[in-house]
Amino acid sequence: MTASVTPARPRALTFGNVWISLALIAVMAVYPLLFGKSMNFGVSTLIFAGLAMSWNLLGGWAGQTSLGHAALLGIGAYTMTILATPERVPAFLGGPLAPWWGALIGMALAALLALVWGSLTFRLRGSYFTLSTIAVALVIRLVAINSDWTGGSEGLFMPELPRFLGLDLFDRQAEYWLAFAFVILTLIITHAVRRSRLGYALQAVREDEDGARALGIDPTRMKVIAFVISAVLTALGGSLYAIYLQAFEPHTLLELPISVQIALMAIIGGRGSIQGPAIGAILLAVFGEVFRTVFANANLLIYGVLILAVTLYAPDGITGLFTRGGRKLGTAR
Amino acid sequence: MTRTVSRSLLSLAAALSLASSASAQGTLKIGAVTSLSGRFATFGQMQQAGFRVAIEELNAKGGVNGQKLELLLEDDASDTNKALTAAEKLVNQKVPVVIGAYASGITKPLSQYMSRAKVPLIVATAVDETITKPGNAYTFRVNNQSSVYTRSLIDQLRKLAGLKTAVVLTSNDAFGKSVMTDVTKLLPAAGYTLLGKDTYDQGLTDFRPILNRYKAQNPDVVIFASYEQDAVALTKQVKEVGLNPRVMAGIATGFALPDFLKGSADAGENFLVTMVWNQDVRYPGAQNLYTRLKKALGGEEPSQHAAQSYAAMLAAADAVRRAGSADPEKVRAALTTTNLSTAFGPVTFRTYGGYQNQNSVVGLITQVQKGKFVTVFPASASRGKIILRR
Amino acid sequence: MDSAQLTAFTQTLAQGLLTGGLYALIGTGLSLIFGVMKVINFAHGDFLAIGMFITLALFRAFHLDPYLSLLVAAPVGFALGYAIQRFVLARLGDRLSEASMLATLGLGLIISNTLLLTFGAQPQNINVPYAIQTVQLGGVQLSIPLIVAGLGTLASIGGLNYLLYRTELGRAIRATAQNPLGAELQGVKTTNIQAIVFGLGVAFAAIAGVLLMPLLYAFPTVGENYTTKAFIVTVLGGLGNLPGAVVGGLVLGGIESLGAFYISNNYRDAYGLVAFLLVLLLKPEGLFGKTVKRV
Amino acid sequence: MTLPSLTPLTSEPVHAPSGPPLLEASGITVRFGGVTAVKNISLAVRPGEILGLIGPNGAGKTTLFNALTGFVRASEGRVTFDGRDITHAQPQVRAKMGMARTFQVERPFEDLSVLENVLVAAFLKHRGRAAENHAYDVLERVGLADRAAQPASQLNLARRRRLELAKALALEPRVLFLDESIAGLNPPGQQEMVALIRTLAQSGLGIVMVEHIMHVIMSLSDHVICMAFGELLAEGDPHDVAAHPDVIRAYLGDDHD
Repeated sequence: MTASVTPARPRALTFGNVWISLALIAVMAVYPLLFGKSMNFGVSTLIFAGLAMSWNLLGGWAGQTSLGHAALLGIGAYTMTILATPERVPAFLGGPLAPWWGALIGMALAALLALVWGSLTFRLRGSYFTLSTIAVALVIRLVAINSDWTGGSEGLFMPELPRFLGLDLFDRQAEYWLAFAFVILTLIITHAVRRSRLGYALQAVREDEDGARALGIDPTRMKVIAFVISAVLTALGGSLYAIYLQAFEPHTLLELPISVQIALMAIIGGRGSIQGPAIGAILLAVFGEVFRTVFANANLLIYGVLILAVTLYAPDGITGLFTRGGRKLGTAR
Repeated sequence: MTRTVSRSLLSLAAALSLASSASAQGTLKIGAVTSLSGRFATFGQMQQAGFRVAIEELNAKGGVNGQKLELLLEDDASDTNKALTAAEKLVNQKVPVVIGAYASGITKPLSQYMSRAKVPLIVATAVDETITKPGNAYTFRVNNQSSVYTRSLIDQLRKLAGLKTAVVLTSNDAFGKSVMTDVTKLLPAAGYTLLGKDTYDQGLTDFRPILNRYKAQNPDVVIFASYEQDAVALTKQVKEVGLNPRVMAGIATGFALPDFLKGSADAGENFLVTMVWNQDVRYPGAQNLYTRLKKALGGEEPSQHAAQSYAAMLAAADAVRRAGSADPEKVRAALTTTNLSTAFGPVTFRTYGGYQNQNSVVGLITQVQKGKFVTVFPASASRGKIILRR
Repeated sequence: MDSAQLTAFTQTLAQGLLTGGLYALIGTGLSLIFGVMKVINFAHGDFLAIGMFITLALFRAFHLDPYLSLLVAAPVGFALGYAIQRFVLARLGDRLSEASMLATLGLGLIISNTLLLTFGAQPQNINVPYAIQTVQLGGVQLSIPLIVAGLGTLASIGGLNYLLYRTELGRAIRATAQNPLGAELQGVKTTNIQAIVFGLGVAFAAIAGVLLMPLLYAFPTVGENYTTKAFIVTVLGGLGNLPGAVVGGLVLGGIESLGAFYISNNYRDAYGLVAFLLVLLLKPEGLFGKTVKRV
Repeated sequence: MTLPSLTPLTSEPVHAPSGPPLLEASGITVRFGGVTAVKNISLAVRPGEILGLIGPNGAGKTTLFNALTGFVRASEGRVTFDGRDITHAQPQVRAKMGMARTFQVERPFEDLSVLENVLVAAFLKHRGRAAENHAYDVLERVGLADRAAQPASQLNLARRRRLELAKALALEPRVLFLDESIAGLNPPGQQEMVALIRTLAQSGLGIVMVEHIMHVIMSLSDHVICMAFGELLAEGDPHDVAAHPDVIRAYLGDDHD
């Protein structure tokens, strides 16, 4: 039964389509040159592109649709800001922490929350998990509104921050390149997951949990790992967003529409491809801006029609349209 | 699919790119950001009416420095990110000053951005204390901070004899929180004991349990500060559960809306409502402004937000006139020395009591008498006397 | 003193149960749709808003009493739901349960913004004399619209039960819920049944809208909060379990009302949310649901 | 690809099993509510031994199979593997210990390629490129190497069966559970599968097979268990069991029914 010559072994373990990522990075690098004056639009679009990519590690790869990522975004934002504010930082830390330490601690807290939240709720199938994410995020929102150490419903103001590697954190150009690095980080991690044991285990779990368990894969553990990575990156995005806004409150940062926006960007962009979420975020930001100026009052109406159209006619999202053979990432069956 | 994507990228480029600079084209452009769609659309449209009436009035008198005024109004769709993008677009169009936004949650990040962009921002409606306390050099506020409402109410309550107990229910947003902090701090000093204090979350519509508790406590005074859309439901349920204190008070937002009178009908009778402007207030030109605002709203009753936005536009134009140029830095300097009297009342930006560039607005107290808001306090602006409910 | 406390308790509980009745009505609609088609309708609250605005429009135009506009709102709601399922959601084919979340989110945005463009943004409300009248029931003071809402809920849920368990259509619906393929083999046109069920679900939301109109303002995004409440109610009762949704609604109404009265109103929504989470984690099939296969 | 040479079906057992039993199950009973699907079945598998599990449809073979592989909870009885109690262990734990199974109804990961399907299993014990090479080796053993890049959804029945086997083998198990991996194949396909199973047993793998095709069971099994209505009917050497009157009646029914 031995074949005469060993056939060429096409590699499965590739980093996935790297060319699209490079093109995306090129576009993001060129933006400041063309639209140097429109940095607000640039920074917020990149931050949300990174958030959509982070969301997709759980939503696309593990097939667990979360509508509670605003809470993880909030943990990143609140932790960094509280630890950087002299009056709010806990006494035992002896003085405000630099934003990068604050961000790291925020990421750790988000990881801890994802660990507990995930291991409790991943026993639940599909829509039950989504509903639990809505509830957990709303409880976190209520805590933020009603407690003083989070600034209550008045929220927080960003104190003066030390320079990061010589960059003034409040300069839009610096913020742009930080957000740019954030998107690249999420791209690199997604490519790495694509090539790793975790990536294949997640795809196996998403396709057929029992089939995966027969191959030695613990579905809940894999989903929790995906959730932790997703949470850590989302918290990092939250810290960046806090620096960009410089003032935020529960009613703007922790609401359900923010979680829905992050999820929609990834789904409309295409959960199947590695770069889909980032592309979706950028396109939706562009359409949002065009609709805002062109259609004024009706812009949210057009946004709704766009979402419905994509669901009906582009099941794999916008990127799915281009890569006809694109891998179909449905939710966990 | 790719064709439509590239076409919309082009129209984005047009939208984001530099329109000609503000002053070159013969009209003086004033920027404004408000919520014409989304959750706060009601108030965005009120602001739009106020801006338009002011622009018409100013252009009728020959505009500013020989140039007609043009309003560049951007809709932020009640979304923080869109507000920041809109403001940046206005800054790129070299507007000398920007007015907006409606809600405090959007205005705070906006004021931080505008101070970084070194272009003055005039706030017309957002009441959050922190906007001008500490605030920054580039943020000016025409409308009052939320504590003005509460302090003027408590000053009035202090004068009413024989009232000893009170309860307070507020929304759990920043506005509600600041009312709650002021009430719990100042009411005891005014000789009242606070029997109960509650906050409620957005979307709640059933207040009966709390009102039942208040009814059992039988307070002399009941104070409410609500989300915009809850004022009527709250008032109706007060009548329904039979809560009948000697004084009922509603603080601004939902209660100060003209719809409150229509919506609550006789349930709202002799409610005290705090606001900063009312059509019957004895400020020069107030009635005339009311009719013009009503016309601009197509017959809808204008709220105080329309009058506030009107005054903000006048202050912006006045500053540009005195600065003699559209340079944001000069306009900012001119704003600090503003001393204007308008149909909304006097406008001066002073730094006092921890606030910076804050217009000190007189808090009015009106009472719903026979289905109309009648100004009862302060005496200088009042048209009628307070009637106690029992 | 304790008799006063007793009446306060019964009054708060009664009002809580009546409000809970409305939660149940909305939750039943959502649960019915999920039970038969495994679809979570994220636009459910917006359909409620449609019910409110129909009532408002009829009141403004013909001065029609809100409760009479039930005769218009319910059929319009049903027709709308039927059309949406038949011509929009059905096109999702077997991806229905996966893609329904996204599709209904889009639908919700379309509905709330169409209402914004047609009716404007300001909160509107209708004044009917009985809006604030109350009736004394054994020392407990209850508002008439709230009682009518409770009766409306009983009537609707009773009607639904009659339909499901006493009629041919009802058997077809239950068959489609349990085993769509099996039902298809028995000659049940499941696409038709699914459209009817979605229509019924939307009609229930519209009815709740009509019953709420005398009590509240109507504004385009009023639906948002009711969608979350409907989620909580259906999960408490067990997704797809109709009697469960009714009890879930009453339980939620009671918890919120008593919690606000005795503890504090600050965390009012939290009581419902925590109960929701506990049930999800400990008994996902809901307090009364049939067992759900757990991993 | 050259057609594999046809190996004649010899009747003697493949390979004398050696060493202590690897997998031992004693008194396994499985009840679903009131129904007893499996009642008091015991068995043992030694390295290199092939254990045939036969019985008419509905005899409880697959339920027993699922109980041994952890997909169904055994109501009573005890299962040990390599001396350790795994009665209630999760399937993924058993897979890690060296138990692999195929499914009666193939369940490939539709959207992954053939190679990627096997790679998921290869990752149990290998990392990176080594895992890929291991997966390739297994594909070659089952004769699917040439279809490595093809999506699993495009394979025909025979190749899907081979993919199931390849995924199980990639776990490098010590005991292999085959759930009707030969039924439904055309004769050449059956020949190949039997030959493959034979070489696996010779390499020291313990195998538990559920199968309907009698001559396959007879030619491969060292030991046969026949079940009917959830209970043990007969056990022992394949030929004795085949001749056992109860077994015949269970399969062919009474001549005077």
